[in-house]
Amino acid sequence: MALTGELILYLFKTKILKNSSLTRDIVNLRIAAPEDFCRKAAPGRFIMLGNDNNLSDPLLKRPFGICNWGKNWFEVVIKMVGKGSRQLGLLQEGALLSVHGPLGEGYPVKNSAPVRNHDESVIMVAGGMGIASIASCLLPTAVNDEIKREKVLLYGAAKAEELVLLDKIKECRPNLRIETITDDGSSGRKGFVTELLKTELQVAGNVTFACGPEPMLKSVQQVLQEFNSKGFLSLENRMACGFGVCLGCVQTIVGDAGSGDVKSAKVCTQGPVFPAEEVIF
Amino acid sequence: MALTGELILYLFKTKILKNSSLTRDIVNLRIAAPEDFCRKAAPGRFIMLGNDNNLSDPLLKRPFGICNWGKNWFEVVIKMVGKGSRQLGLLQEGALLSVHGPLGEGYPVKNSAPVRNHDESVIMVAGGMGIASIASCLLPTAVNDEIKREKVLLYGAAKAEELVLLDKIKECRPNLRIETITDDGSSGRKGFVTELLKTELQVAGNVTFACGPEPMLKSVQQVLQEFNSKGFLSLENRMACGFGVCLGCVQTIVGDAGSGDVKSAKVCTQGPVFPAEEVIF
Amino acid sequence: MVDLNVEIAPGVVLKNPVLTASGTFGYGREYADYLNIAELGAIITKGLSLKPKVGNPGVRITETACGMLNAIGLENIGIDSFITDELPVLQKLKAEVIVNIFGNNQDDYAAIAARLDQVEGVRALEINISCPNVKAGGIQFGTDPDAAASLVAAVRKATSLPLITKLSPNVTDIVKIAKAVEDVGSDSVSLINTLMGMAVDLDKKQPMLGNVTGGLSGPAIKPVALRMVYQVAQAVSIPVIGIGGITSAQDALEFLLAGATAVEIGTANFVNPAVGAEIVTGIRDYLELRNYEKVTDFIGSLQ
Amino acid sequence: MVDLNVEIAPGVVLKNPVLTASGTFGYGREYADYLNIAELGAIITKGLSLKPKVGNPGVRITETACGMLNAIGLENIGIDSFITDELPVLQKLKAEVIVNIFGNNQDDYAAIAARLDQVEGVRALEINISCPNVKAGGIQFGTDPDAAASLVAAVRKATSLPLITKLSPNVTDIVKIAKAVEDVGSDSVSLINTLMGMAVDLDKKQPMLGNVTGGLSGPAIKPVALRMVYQVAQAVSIPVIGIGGITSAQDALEFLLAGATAVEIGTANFVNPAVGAEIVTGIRDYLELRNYEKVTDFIGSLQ
Ligand SMILES: Cc1cc2nc3c(=O)[nH]c(=O)nc-3n(C[C@H](O)[C@H](O)[C@H](O)COP(=O)(O)OP(=O)(O)OC[C@H]3O[C@@H](n4cnc5c(N)ncnc54)[C@H](O)[C@@H]3O)c2cc1C
Ligand SMILES: Cc1cc2nc3c(=O)[nH]c(=O)nc-3n(C[C@H](O)[C@H](O)[C@H](O)COP(=O)(O)OP(=O)(O)OC[C@H]3O[C@@H](n4cnc5c(N)ncnc54)[C@H](O)[C@@H]3O)c2cc1C
Ligand SMILES: Cc1cc2nc3c(=O)[nH]c(=O)nc-3n(C[C@H](O)[C@H](O)[C@H](O)COP(=O)(O)O)c2cc1C
Ligand SMILES: Cc1cc2nc3c(=O)[nH]c(=O)nc-3n(C[C@H](O)[C@H](O)[C@H](O)COP(=O)(O)O)c2cc1C
Ligand code: FES
Ligand code: FES
Repeated sequence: MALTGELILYLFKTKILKNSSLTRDIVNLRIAAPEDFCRKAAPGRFIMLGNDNNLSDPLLKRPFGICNWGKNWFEVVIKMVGKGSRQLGLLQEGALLSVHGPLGEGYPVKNSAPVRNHDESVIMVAGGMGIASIASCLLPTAVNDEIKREKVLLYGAAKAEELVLLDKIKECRPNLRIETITDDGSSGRKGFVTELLKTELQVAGNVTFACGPEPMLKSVQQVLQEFNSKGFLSLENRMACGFGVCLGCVQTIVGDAGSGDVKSAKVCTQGPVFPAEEVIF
Repeated sequence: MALTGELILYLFKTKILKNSSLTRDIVNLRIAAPEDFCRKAAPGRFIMLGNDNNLSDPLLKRPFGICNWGKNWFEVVIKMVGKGSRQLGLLQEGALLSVHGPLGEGYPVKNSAPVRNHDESVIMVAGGMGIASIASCLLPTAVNDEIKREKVLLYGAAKAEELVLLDKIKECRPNLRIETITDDGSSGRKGFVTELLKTELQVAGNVTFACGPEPMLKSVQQVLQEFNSKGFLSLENRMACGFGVCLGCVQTIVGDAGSGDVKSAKVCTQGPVFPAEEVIF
Repeated sequence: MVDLNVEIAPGVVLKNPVLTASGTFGYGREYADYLNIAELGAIITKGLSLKPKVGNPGVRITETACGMLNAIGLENIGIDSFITDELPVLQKLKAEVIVNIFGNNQDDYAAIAARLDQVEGVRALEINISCPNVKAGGIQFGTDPDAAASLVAAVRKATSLPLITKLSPNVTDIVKIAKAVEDVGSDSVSLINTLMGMAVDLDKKQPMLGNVTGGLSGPAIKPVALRMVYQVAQAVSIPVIGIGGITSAQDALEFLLAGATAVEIGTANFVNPAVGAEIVTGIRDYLELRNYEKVTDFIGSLQ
Repeated sequence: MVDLNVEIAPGVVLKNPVLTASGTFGYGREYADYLNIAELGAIITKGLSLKPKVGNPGVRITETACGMLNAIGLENIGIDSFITDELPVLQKLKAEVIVNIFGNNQDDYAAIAARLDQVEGVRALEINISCPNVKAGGIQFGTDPDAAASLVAAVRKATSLPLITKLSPNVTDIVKIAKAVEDVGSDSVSLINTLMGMAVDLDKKQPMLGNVTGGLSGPAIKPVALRMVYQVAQAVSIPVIGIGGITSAQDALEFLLAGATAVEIGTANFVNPAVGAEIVTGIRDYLELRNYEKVTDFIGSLQ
C-alpha cells in the first residue's frame, strides 16, 4: 500500500508474447510483465485481465490465475466460456492487454506472502480449469526451487482432451505422481476427482489444495471433513474490481472462532484461497 | 425487391482481402464479394460495413462509398475519424466483415441504374474523403469501359499528404486532367476547391459531380447557381440503417416542381446523390 | 416440430412470438429483400398519424455505448397513404400487420383508430402513448396512469380491433400504468419504448441531436426492459410483449422466460435486416433441443 | 495553468471537479496503490449506515452490454468503524472526504448525519435517497418529491455539514425531486444513481442476481444521465454533480458542458483504478489547449 511506501499491486499495459492453443477452447497466453510484478507473483494469486483494443463491451476485466511466471513474463490459461474470455483467448502475439495484479492471497506455500502452513506435504486436487490455479504451485521455477512438498496431483475433467497442462507439469516435476479421472472414462478412471481424494486421505498427515467448479469444491470440503483433514480451497466468485472495493465477490465464511457467527469475506483480497473448513457454501 | 422477384440488395459476411494504408489514418480495404453484388455496384453507390468480430459496441454498421470493384471484390477507402471507422480501419487481411449493399442511387453515369443525364462531360469535384465517392466514377474497369466523359478532376484537401488515391486514378485515366488545391498550399494552389470550380465553369456545357464535407457542398451549390450550371452532390448524412427504414438520414429537398414546398428525402435510398439545385442545406 | 403459436391478444394468434418494433421496420416492404416477412410473427408499422408528419430537423440519430439515440420525431406518411399504398403490398407479401398509432390528443387517437376499424389486413393496433419526441402528444399520456387510461378508453370506444398499449419506461412505476390500461380494456401491453437520453458534441459545444434529447434503444437498455417486463408480467393478466435491446434468439428467450408472450425486435433490424427470421429459427432450435412441445410452456417459466 | 477549482456546495471548494462515486471506491485507501487520492477533487465513501450491514446473498454482479448490474445491498462497515478505522487513514493520505449515508427510515438518516456533524475531516454528506437495493429504505424517499423533501429536511436539521442529495433516475420527473430537495436546503444534488434493471440466466432459468433486480451502471446509462443532468441543471440554482457512465475526460467534459459543476466516476474505477487521476489530467489539458482560464467558464456552456 502506498501508505507504507511499498507498492503491492501493479496496473500496467502490456503485450502478448505468445498464444498457444491447448484445446479448441482453451489457450495458454504468455504475457510480458515488469520484474517487480513477477516478484510478487505466488501460487494461487491472480490478475484481472482486459483487452486493451476493445471499446466498452465487454466492460470489466476478467480474473485469471497466474499459472506460471518467470523474470519478466507470466502465463495464464484461459477457457473461452463467454464474451470476455473469448475475446481475450482470440488475441494473438503482440496484442495489447491491461493487467492489474498480482491480486489475492494464494496457497500457503513457503514463498507466498501469507505463510499459513507449510509442514505437511500437499495433495493437489484440480477439477477442470482449476488446473490453472493448481499449476501455479508446480510450474514456476521460483516455486520449484523453494518448495517441493507436493505428494500427488489428482486431476479430473469431463474428458481426456480437457486434461490440459499435463505435459508441462510432468516436465517441471518429473517425479510427481499424477492421477487422472474423467466423467466419461476417456482418461484414468471414470468418475469424480473426489473419489481419488478419498483414497489419498486414507493416509493422514497431509494437506489438500483444491481448485475447481463450486460443486466439486463442496464435495472436497465434505470429504475433508469426513476424514478430519486440513485443506485449502480456491474460489472463483464473480468479480468486478479484483481489489476489494465493489463487494461483488463476497463469500460467506465462518465468523470469529467459537462465536457461531458467519461473516462475509472478499474473495479477491482475503482469498481466493480459504481454509476449507471456513467456507460456507 | 423480393416483390418483383429480383434481389437488389445483398446482406453477406465476407473477408478482407487486403488492407493498405494510404496515410496514417486513411486505409484502403479490398473486400471479397459475390459476383451478383459486384454487378449492382455503380459510381456513387455505397455499402454499410460492420465489423463481425465485435460485440455490440459499436452497434451500427457504418456507410462507406464503393470506390472501386471488380468481378468478385470491391474496395472502400476509410478515414479513421471515430470508434466505428477506426475499428474497421485497423482490421487486417482475413478479418470478417458484414456488408449490406449496394445501396443508394449513384451518379448519373451511363451504366448506373438511374440514367438521369449523360450527355455533357463531367467536372469532378472532390473535397477530402469525398475522393472515395468521386473515384468510383474513375477507377472501376466496368465504368472505365463504358463512359469516358470526365473532363477534369478538381481535388482539394487540408494538405498534400491527404490527397489520396491520385496514383491509382492516374493509372486508370492517364489522360485525365487533375488539379489539386490545399488549405496550406502544400500541393497545388492554396485555397478551396470551389475556386478551381469557378475557373472550369467559365466554359459552359458541362455537368459537375461533387462530394465532400457539407460546407464544401454548400459552396459548390452556390457556385453552380451563380454560373447557372447543372450538377450533382453526394451527401453523407448520418445513417443508422442504410435502407430506408429508420428515417435518420433525411435531407430537406425542394418539393414538387413549382409548388414552392419542401419535402424530406431519404439520403440512403433516394440519394446519396441529388441534383444540386434540389438540396436545401 | 415445436409449436411456436402465441396469442398476443384475444383471437390474435401469431405463428411465432417474433414481431418487429415500430419505427425500425419501415412499413415492412423495405425488408422484403432480406427475409420473408410472412415468416415473422407480425410486423408493426412505423407510428402513423392522421395526417403525414415531417419529423424533426437536424441530426436525428447518434450512436452511444451499445445503443443509439433517435429523435426522428414520428415522421410518417399518414394513415391514408398507408392504407392505399403500403397495406396492399404487405397483404400480397402475406405479412401479419399491426398498426402503430399516435396522435396529438385523445381525439386524434380515437379518429385514427376508427379509421382503421374496418380496414382489411390489420390484425391489431399498437397505441404509442410513450414517444418521447412529441412534446404536445405522447409523453403526458404515457407517464400518468389516469391520462393513459382515459386515452385507451377513448380508443377502445372507437374501434373493435384488438388493442396493444405501448408503455414508456420513463416513469416511476410502470406497473401502475400497465394496470390502468388493462382496466380500461387494453388487450395487451408492449414495453418498453425508448429511454429518454441525450448526447453532446464536445467539439461543437452543442447537443448532438437537432431535438436536443432523443430516445435510447439497443442492447444498452435491455436490463431495464427485462426488469420492467418481468414486473409487469407478474402484475397483469393480459399478455405482455417484451421490447428492448433484443439482438439474438438468446435475448428473445430471456424475455419469454421473464414472462413476455412475444417480443419485438427494434434497433437490431438496422444492424442485421435478417435478424427477425434468424431469431425465429434460434427460438425453435433452442426449444426443440430441450424437448419443448410448445413455446407457451416455456413462457414465464423463470424460477 | 488553468484553474480547476469548483465550489460544489457553499464553502466546499474542491481543487478539481473529479470525484469518485459511492460504492465504487471502497473507503478510499484501497486505491492508494494506484493513484494519489489527494489529487482527486474528493472521494465519496461507500454508503454508510448506523450499524454495519451484510448485504445481499447470492450473485451480486453481472455484466450487461456496456454496463453492469449490481445488487450489493449496501453492505458496509457501519459509521463507527468508518470513523475510527478508515477516516484517519484518509486524512493521512490528505484526501477530501465526502461521506455517503443511508438509513432505513428518516430517524436513521438524521442520526447518522448528527453522528458525523462534528467529525473532523468530513467535508460534506451525500444523502443516498435512491439506492434500488434496499426495499425498506431508499427507494420510496427517492421517487416521491414529498418524501424526499421531508427526509432531506430532517437531515438538514441534524447537521451543519453541507448536504448533497443523490437522486434516483427511476422516476417520471427528476426535476421535481431536485427542486423539492433544493427547497428544503439541500446544498447541491448529485445524479444519477443506477437504473433499476435485471438479467436472467437462460441455462439455469433463474435471475442472474441473488436479489433478482439490480442497479445498472456504466457507459450504457450515460445518455440517460446526461439528459437528466442537463434538465436538472436548467431547473435548479444549486450545483449539480453529474454521474453515470463516465470513463474518460471526454465523458466528464460532456457532463460539465451540460451544466454539471463536478462529476463522479463510478464503474470506470473497476476497469481502471487510475482513471480518476487520468480524467483530471485530461480535463486540464483540454481546457489549457483551448485557453480557458478556469473550468467554471466552461461549465454549462452548451449552446
Ligand atoms: C480468482 C479467479 C481465478 C480464475 N482463474 C481462471 C483461470 O485461470 N482460467 C480460466 O479459464 N478461468 C478462470 N476464472 C474464471 C474466469 O474468470 C471466467 O471464466 C471469466 O471471467 C468468464 O468471463 P466471460 O466474459 O467469458 O463469461 P460471461 O459471458 O460473463 O459468462 C459465461 C459463464 O461464465 C460464468 N462467469 C462469468 N464471470 C465469472 C467469474 N468472474 N468467475 C466465474 N465464472 C464466471 C457465468 O456465470 C457464465 O456461466 C477465474 C475466476 C476467478 C474469480
Ligand atoms: C453515403 C455515405 C458514404 C460515405 N463514404 C465514406 C467513404 O467512402 N470513406 C470515408 O472515410 N467515410 C465515408 N463516409 C463517412 C463515414 O460513414 C463516417 O466517417 C463514419 O460513419 C464515422 O463513424 P465513426 O464511428 O468512426 O465516427 P463517430 O465516432 O460516430 O463520429 C466521429 C465523427 O464523424 C461524424 N460522423 C459520424 N457518423 C457519420 C456519418 N454516418 N456520416 C458522416 N459523418 C459521420 C461525427 O459527427 C463525428 O464528428 C460516408 C458516409 C455516407 C453517409
Ligand atoms: C429510429 C427509431 C424509430 C422509432 N419509432 C417509433 C415509432 O414510430 N413508434 C413507436 O411506438 N416506437 C418507435 N421506436 C421505438 C421502438 O419501437 C422500440 O420500442 C425501441 O427502439 C426499443 O427497442 P430496441 O432496443 O430493440 O430498439 C423507434 C425506435 C427507433 C430506434
Ligand atoms: C458496485 C456498486 C456499488 C454502489 N454502491 C453505492 C452506494 O453504496 N451508495 C450510492 O449512493 N451509490 C452506489 N452506487 C452507485 C454509484 O455511486 C453511481 O451512482 C452509479 O454506479 C452510476 O455511475 P457509473 O455509471 O459511473 O458507475 C454503486 C454502484 C456500483 C456499481
Ligand atoms: S471483486 Fe470487487 S470486492 Fe472483490
Ligand atoms: S439511413 Fe435509415 S432511412 Fe436512411
